[in-house]
Amino acid sequence: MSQRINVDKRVMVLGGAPEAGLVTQELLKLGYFVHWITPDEALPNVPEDHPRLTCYENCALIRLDGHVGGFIGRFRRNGTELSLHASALVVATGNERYYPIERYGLALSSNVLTVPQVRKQLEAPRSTGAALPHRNRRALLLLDLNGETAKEISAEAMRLAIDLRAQWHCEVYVFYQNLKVDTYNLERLTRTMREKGIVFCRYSDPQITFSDERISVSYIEGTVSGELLILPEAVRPRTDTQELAKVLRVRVGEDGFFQDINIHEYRPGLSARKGIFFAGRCHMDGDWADIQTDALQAAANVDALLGPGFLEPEPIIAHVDSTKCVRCYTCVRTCPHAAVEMADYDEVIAARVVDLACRGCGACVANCPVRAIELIGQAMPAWVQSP
Amino acid sequence: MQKQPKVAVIGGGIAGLTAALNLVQRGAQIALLERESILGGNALTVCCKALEGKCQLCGGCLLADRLAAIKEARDIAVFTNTTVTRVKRVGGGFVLDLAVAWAPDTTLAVDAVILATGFDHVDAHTKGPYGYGILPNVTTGEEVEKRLRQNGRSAYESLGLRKVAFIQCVGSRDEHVGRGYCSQVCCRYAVRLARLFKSWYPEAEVTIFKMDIQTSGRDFDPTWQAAHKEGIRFVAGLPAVIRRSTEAPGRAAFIYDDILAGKLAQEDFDLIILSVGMQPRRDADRVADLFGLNRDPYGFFATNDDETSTLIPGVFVAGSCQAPRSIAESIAHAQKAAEACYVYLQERGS
Amino acid sequence: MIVAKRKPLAEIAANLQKVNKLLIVGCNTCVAVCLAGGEKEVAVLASALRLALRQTNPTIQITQRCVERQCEEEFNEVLTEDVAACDVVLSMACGVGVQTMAEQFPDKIVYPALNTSFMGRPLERGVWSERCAGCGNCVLDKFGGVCPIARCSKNLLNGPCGGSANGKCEVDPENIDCAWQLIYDRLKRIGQLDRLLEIEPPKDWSTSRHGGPRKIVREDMVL
Amino acid sequence: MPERPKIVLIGCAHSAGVALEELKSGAQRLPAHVEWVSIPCGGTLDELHILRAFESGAEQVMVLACYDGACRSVEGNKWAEKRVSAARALLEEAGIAGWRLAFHHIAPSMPLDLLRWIEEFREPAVAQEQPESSDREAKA
Repeated sequence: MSQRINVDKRVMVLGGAPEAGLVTQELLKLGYFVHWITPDEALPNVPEDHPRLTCYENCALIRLDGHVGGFIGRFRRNGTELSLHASALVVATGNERYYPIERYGLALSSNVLTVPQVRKQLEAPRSTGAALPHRNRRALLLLDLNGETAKEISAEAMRLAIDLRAQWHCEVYVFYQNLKVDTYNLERLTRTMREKGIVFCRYSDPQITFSDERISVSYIEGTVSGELLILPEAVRPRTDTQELAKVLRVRVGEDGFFQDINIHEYRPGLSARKGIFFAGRCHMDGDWADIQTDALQAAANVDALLGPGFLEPEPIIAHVDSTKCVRCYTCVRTCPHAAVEMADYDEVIAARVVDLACRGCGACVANCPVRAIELIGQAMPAWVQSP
Repeated sequence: MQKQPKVAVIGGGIAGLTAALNLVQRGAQIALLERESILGGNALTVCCKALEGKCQLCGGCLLADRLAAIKEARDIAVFTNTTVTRVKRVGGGFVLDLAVAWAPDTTLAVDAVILATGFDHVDAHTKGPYGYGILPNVTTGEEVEKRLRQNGRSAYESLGLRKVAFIQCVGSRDEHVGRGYCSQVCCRYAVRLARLFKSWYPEAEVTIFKMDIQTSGRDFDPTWQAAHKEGIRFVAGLPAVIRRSTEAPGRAAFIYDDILAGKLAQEDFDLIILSVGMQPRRDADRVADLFGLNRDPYGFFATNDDETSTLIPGVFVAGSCQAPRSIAESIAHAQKAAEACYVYLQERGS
Repeated sequence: MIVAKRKPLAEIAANLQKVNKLLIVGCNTCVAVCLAGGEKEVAVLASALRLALRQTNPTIQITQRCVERQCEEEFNEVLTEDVAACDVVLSMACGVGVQTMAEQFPDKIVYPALNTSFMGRPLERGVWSERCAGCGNCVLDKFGGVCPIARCSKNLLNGPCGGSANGKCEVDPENIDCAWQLIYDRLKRIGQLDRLLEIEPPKDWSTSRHGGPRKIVREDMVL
Repeated sequence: MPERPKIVLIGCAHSAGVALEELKSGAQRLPAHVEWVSIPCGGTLDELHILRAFESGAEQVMVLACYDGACRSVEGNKWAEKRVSAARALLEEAGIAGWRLAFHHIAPSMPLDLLRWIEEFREPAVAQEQPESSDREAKA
């Protein structure tokens, strides 16, 4: 009926987060050709010598042309430019972890450490002796200080507490305001912690004091002092998110993470632009199980779009009469789906709605000052045209 | 061309609809089986909680799109009022005997099955001391959603609400009743409903009695912060018993241990909303037996580490029959299950 | 481009109480691009006028037209019959277009529907800002590409006045940037701050409006 | 029964349209004096649709769009709200009282609210006698 366009099973995965690896592997499994590209130094867990996978490290997207079914990404890599083609694009750039010193108001030192710092010391080779000081210590794990601790980070901190208790025989006190248990097995984890003798202390306004080598934390029922204060890190959007969003013509939410088209809990993973998907931490907050789910559903979304091998326009789409267009750019600036662009028709330059990218919302139609755009497939009552 | 794979999706709630739509887009043929007379499942009773023109992201309306899409989709056969009575493994696939009201002795041969049978709300009667079903002022989150869905804002207009309480973790995080898990959705709906009540009845005092408010999810922290600003009170402490108030017989009262304040307190309320959690569907044992699945210690369908595939090749689970999930999370999980199922079909076909 | 805005409906309607046949003519050039007088605005105005006049002049007949560029007589020739058939022309072009219509159809009453405001550019969708005052003697080379005539409330040529604070102009600190702040920032950026050491002599305004209505004749184009 | 003044409902098919379908499939019906105009998204709404509805004899026009954050095209509902304000300004200039044009946010799960809004949609003087029904979101 309508014009079908055959599309390649070729996808770009942007970003070097672990979830990008999951998306890549899943797409390869489904028979896709994947360009896996990251601006970072290296990619994690690259499958070896896969015939349908090409990897690009240190490779930054500088421009994106085309639309769903035919994106052309222009990248800069080691001073040279390269172009890559793909039918769809998955953004899985991850987030950034940091030590929120302003929020916590506590400087790190030899006995004030972050969760990953302690983890790293525990996992250091035995010969370095990095883990030794932690044996038989009294460790104070302080969650939710001046704000909420994210779920994934909370879960990591809790697992660290168990290891400190079980393997290094520490006395562990967990100070918290709202314990994060809303992943299926986390409540069980807190049970395990209690069984192993980890003490939970709820606080509302903690006083943290340092004297000699000891640190004291006050909570509702009293004060505990110990030799080690452990603080979780926090997450924030990667610094390149805004810039990347501008190139991709997708949206960033108020909190600086990528914004799904429908912000219902940020899980469906569709960007406002057709053919661009978000996966994992760059658009969501959750623990690793949630992130895995999200990555696989991104692959499922891609395959639902490209799997049939062709794309066709939606039943209602906008269409520009190029002879009426006055090139005011209002539609280009209005389209929430980045589906309108200035195009070179045979004789004139005018706005063009890309059929496959249009979602038929009609914002361009209503805003066009010269009524050069109509919504094909949409019937209005006769009185709208002539009173 | 490869032959079109056939998949039975059992359960027509948000997860089943999502999985069916994803697979049908990828060329599978779907039989969607629903035990009730209409599709939609538990999400049908979720009310809109939008506040001052702004969506509160409860996900309730995500159902509508999918119901509309199912109507238009080719290659999805919908069987309502249908249950599976017997499952036979034939070749690599399954033959399901169906009890269909309008077509007796129906059998269905499929290559794979996705179970999306959903959950039951915890029955608040089982929490006897809370007086649900006895005290007229004690209701559940599920009921409030239903009433708001039915009657909109007018549902509680006539009560003259001055004091409203939400009691969290009713039937969740309680190993003694075999539910040592967080139901994940109750904090979210309670805080959203609390804000809604507060916006409608600004004079009323709205209090949430809780253990730990679950603030995860990118959108939820702002919601929670806003709730504080709007004057919703959070008290760390749950009541043991709810009874009729001695001072005002029209109200219900309880004593609670305010942990943060370190004292016992008693208060009267016009409306007490029990934030009931999720539990495995009442027929989960029967369905597990039919397909030969294990169940986890709490009764949800047990899966492999990927949370979607099961010990039985070709049987996948989606949504909150596997673990408690919100609407958006059920959608994500159902997509993942569809993905696993599709990869399975591909590998088997080749 | 020329930026304009529709007049209040009441002001437009006041002139049309006795009119039987009205011709509304939009223009597809500047005023269409600044969303004031294109086909859409013509239709909206026609509809709003019919509603506004439904009590006092319910039989008014409104014809809607749009031309490519109302300030060119040739483009307006397609309107000849419509103009002949109407009592009044309501022009949704800039002031130039309105006068072109009035000159081209000397027997016809022509009313403006827009207030023509300035020459400017869109800062974003729906926001336009003045950039050129048409002074007839461009000085942008000296000021880093920021015009002190069009963008300084006082047209100052030798630095800011005392009303410049935090980069904003005292005339409307919310909405107007101090042009001299912009000039300084820009010159600094392009390494031409030394240009500010030159003292500008009083400007000769004869090339501007002070010399009376202006006309440009390009001799090689006139035979 | 005297004929009631015509109301034109213009609404997003994803939210208002679904709510309306639910109304029709239930025991409730859309009253006969109501004309429904479905648009694919609030973004499609043009001031002209509203003005022409009044020109064609509607006494009241109600625009329905999704809640902020629930629009499938990100901000179609905001466009609709803007268009309604613009149209209301024009209508008031043209001597048509602003209350004749209402705007509501709606979710698919709100069919009965929709019915209530239609029932309550009348001159404010009448509405003021029932103080409970003043939750109209339309801004003056």
